[in-house]
Amino acid sequence: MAEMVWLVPLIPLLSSVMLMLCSANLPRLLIGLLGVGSVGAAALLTLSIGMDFLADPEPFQLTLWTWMQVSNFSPGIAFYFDGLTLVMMSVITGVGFLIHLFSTEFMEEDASYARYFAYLNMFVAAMLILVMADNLLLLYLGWEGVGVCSYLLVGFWYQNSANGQAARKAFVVTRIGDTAMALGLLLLFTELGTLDIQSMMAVANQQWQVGDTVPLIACLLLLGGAVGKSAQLPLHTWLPDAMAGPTPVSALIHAATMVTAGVYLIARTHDLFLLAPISMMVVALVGLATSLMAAFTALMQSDIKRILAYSTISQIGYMFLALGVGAWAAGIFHLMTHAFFKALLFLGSGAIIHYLHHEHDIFKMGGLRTKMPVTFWSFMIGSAALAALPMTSGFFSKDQILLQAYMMPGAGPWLWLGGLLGALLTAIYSFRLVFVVFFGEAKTEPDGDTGWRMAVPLVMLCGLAMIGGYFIIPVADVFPAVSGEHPAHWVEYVSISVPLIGLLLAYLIFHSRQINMDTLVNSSVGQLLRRFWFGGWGIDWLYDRVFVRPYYLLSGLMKNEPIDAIYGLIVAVNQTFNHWLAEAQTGQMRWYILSMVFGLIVLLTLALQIPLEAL
Amino acid sequence: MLEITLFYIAATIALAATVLAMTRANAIHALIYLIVSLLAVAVIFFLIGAPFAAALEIVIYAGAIMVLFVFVIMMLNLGEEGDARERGLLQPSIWAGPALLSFLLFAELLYMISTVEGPVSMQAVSAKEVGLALFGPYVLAVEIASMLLLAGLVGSYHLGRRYLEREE
Amino acid sequence: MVMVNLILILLLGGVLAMLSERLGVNVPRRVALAVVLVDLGYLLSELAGMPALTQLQAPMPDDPSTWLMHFQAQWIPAFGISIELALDGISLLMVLLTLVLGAIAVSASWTDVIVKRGFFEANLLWTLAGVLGVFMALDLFLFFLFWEVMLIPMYFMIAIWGHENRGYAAMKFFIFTQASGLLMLVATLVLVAVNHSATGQWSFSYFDLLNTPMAEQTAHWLMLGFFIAFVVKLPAFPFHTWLPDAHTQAPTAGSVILAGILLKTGAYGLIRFAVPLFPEAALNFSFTAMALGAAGVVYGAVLAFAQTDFKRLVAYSSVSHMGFVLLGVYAWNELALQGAVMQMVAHGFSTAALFMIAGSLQERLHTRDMREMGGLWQQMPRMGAVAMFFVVASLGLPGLGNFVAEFLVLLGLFQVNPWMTAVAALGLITGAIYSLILMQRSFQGEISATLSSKLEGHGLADFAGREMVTMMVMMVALIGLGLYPQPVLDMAKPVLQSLLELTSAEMTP
Amino acid sequence: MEGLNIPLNHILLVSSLLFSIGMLGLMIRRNIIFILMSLEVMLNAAALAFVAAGAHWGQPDGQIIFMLILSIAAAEVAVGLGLVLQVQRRFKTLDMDSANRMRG
Repeated sequence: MAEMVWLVPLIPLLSSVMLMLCSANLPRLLIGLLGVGSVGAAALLTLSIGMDFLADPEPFQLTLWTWMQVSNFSPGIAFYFDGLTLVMMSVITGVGFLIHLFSTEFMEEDASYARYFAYLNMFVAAMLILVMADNLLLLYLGWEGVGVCSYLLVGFWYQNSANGQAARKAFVVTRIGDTAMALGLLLLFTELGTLDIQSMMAVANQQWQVGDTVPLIACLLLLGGAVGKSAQLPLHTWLPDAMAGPTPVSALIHAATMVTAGVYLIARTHDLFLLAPISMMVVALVGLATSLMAAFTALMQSDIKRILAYSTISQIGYMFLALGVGAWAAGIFHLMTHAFFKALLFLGSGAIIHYLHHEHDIFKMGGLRTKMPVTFWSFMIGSAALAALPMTSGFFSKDQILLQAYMMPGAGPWLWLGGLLGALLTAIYSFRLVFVVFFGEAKTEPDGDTGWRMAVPLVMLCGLAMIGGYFIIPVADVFPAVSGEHPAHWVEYVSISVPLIGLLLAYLIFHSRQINMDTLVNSSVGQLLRRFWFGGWGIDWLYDRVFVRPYYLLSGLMKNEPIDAIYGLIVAVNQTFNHWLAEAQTGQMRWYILSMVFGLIVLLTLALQIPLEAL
Repeated sequence: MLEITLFYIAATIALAATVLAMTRANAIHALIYLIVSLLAVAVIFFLIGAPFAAALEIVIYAGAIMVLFVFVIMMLNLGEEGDARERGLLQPSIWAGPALLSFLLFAELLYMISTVEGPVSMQAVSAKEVGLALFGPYVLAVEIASMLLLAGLVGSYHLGRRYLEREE
Repeated sequence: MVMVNLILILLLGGVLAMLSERLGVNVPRRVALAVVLVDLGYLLSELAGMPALTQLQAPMPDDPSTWLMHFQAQWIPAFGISIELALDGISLLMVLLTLVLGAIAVSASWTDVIVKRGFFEANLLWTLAGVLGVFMALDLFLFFLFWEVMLIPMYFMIAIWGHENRGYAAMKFFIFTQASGLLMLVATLVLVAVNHSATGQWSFSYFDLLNTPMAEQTAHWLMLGFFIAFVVKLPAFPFHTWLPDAHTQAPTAGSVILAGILLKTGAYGLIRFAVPLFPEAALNFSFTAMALGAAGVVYGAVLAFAQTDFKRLVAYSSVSHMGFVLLGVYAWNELALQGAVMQMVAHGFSTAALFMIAGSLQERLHTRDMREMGGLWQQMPRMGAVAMFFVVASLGLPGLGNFVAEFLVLLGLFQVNPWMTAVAALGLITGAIYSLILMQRSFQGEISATLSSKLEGHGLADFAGREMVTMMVMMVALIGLGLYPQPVLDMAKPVLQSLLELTSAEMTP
Repeated sequence: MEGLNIPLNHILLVSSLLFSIGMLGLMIRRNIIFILMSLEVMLNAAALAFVAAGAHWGQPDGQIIFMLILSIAAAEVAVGLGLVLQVQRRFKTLDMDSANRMRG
């Protein structure tokens, strides 16, 4: 079964190509079947391969062909399969399948039904290649592939140029990170002579000592790629805008899978990061800072998808924190649970948006609890998991992260404290969303509740979000074991209680309104903070001023080719001489004769001055 | 002594006639003076022992070429107003500058020939000698001259024919 | 003789195409297509009898028999000028690219050219003949001859069938390339003279001139002569300013040939002549050359972004892409050189396709101004999808040929100069910016008011069969190059290795 | 007769004077007929110098060059007068300055 692993990305890819080639000629049912079925098949295949693997957990490598062979550079189109790969593949195909199914209803009335599934299938294929790649170059292929698919899907409704803008922003910002990553690849190959992840890490361990500079630079460059793709500081600005795409796309790409690629990359190359402790610290700090920044921002948003987008950024920040403190398995675990509950939340919001005529503003919603029960319960469960209320999946993963952060020697308790603050904020903003949207007075009338193709994925994801915490991910062999002393029990109690406090606060502020925030919000400081946080800490504004506008200005200034001015100068000099000489051409015979005689006289005079002997 | 006297007379006539030719307003008058000038030069040729050249000067230059001029001038039928216009153009403001240039050139030529010494030989170079040299070492020059004349023939025919055709 | 025939078929085919106009206005294009295909078929049939192309012998500079093909005939023996043609892996690659793109160019001009069709196709074929000559000539005099031969028909193509500002563009193109060509001629003559004074023999043969001993200063200036001639053609910053005008004003087929093939003659010249003839001087100069390359990468990308003219944008993207070639050549190691060769091939396809799309748009909308486009995907989904493919190819999406090329160049360059690599890598970002803005301005967004008023409710014709076939050829080629570039790499490998060996002896101090 | 021969430089003096006068005429006249005449004068002056030099050395070469000059003059006059006709037809004048269309 294992050697069939190459089929997993191939099936969606083929389906995508087929959908592209004969998009105009297929009935909708067939398009849906093809789109959903291919991912379903991939999921089943993954399941059966996974079963085999769990029975005999031996990592294996499969080379299809040598991609290119130049001098000593010979990356292959090759896959590597271990527990980490399995987790990622399961998430991608499993959650991917559910989201595809959901999409068949969500996109039902869209004119470009086939194009949508073609892109979505291609995305799944690229993402699978990313996680299955045996070498960093193939990983980079998947990495860029998902980027392009993300671009295509964010700008799916291309007629609106704002969507195109968002799509381009998403691509270009991640591309900045990707370029750093590409440089990292170049450095790694130059230093280590290979890009095959396993052998590269082996060579690295031999060649480098902990704390060397070169691995630090390499890790920071890889981290550049990771923060770009995973929307972490300072390259996170694209993700909220990327919500312009269809909501299932946001669920799949911008919550469950693609944005966690950075986490996967770091986890995959963890040996390198272990060689550079400073880079680990940077990862942790980036994660924590992002997580807090995004949580504050999420608290202020009114667009349902933007809240979820910032929440995603924040949660990935948690994963980075986990990676940074060396809690590799916890990070990946959180990646998985997050995929469940965030996909659930996004799909739920998709259902709301779908049945509320593309309404995004949560303050124009309200009281949907009775009208959309399936969605309501999805949101309840999803938010509970997001807030890490006890016994939900998010609880287990986040708890692990916080504990292991605490265990980190040195800065551990501080990181833990930051994480706790983040957890508190998470609970507040997630339940703020629930209370505002589903409770209170009804402001709009939905067209009904979800049909079965929406309900089934929601229910299944509800289940996963509830029980996902009990899964045991088979990554024990992939990562080094966590060492360190288990902290005192009070740490655990605090970790558990903080989300509950957050829930309570949200209840008091946004539902029962026993805590009145109006005076605080309306004070000048409050207003200022509000605007500041609402705008995502002004980072977009800053980038716009520092990068975007100068680039526009620069290119606008240079549009008409400054270099040509140099050649223009040569031309001008020639033309001037030409003009002067042309003046002599009066067209009057006498003038010509006169000048000839004059020239003759000059020549004769010169000739007579020079003695014959000298010639 | 006689030759020398004759030479100076002929030279004076040639120069005077040329000056007059250049300054006439009427083309036919000018042409007559020019013929006189050419005849005077023919006399000089004869005096310096080039009788063949003198004959050619009279026959071809003063005869054929100048007659060509006469024909054309008559064909164009230039009237009195043309003369008046030409006269008006002969102002000092127009000829002062060119005259200066011409004088300068003349001065330089003078400077160059001032070093030349000696008389011309009295021994006449006969037509036979000229003929022998012409069809001996200079035969290529004859060919070139013939080509040139042919080209002139064709060219003038072409230009003249179009003139006549259009006139019809 | 095969090589002579290849050129002759095109030259005579040109005459035939010109004459065939008397049989009907649509005949020349068929004749031209047939001629190119016959030429290609002839070459392939000859190659079928050769050893496998992926396992070529390394062509030794001192032994013509190690080359895939070699042909020599006396021409002007007094000066050691002969008709010497030879084919090795790289030239063969370029020749194949030329013929394939030649056929594509004929297809691009299928409905585009209206007046003097016969003469147009003739010019096209003659340009191709000149290019083939450039890629095969090993006698420097002959090389120069072909260098000029490809220039003049191209000049006509721009000057006669170009767009609104064709006169200016054609003249600019001509002066730039001609002036630089003369520089090369001077350098060639001096080189031959130097060789003569060293060996006492007149020879223009590449093989004889390779190891000419000369003073460092002389070598430097001669190398500069060749370098400038080739980088003007490439074109590299700051000699590129003819290109945006020429590409924009040329008819579609002209743009395809210019961008797809003619630019590659510059790169080929650098690899074949400029560096191997003066290895030491080239090494000393390599930093400057690479700096120009990196500057070109970024500069071209920034300017491409600013353009509102579809073709002009693509033209500047060529400047940017060719910067990678320059970087690859002067990094002068196997990785980078392979990348440069790969870039030549891949860029040939991707840019040719983009120019064809531009041509199709011009044909349908009568404008190239992207401010008057927008939302075309809706009207022409097939063209939109195709454009998207080539746009992402041009921004270097892995899995397509351009990525392999750029990555190999960067990889080779990194080993020589990491900082330069970082600058060049900026091209990846800026490349994404201009590529996507191209897509946005033309195919996405809303249909512009001018366009919708122009259309008055009429639809636009989407890509039809002929265009789709042409595009498919290029798409398949790019995917093939991107996922399995090995055949191309293998063809170039022995040549590059022998060039590296040749120069390494002299480069090591 | 010895010692009474005409001095060569006197002939050359005449020749240069003729040449200068011819040139002056060339420069000051605008009528094409006069321009052609001036040219004839100049050619003639040159011919005189050649013949004189030939006579000085007692060689026929000077006269041969004279004959060549003669044929040049003939050809030139033939073409020149043909042009005169054309100019007259086109511009209805013989003024050279009216035919200055070639102005650069």
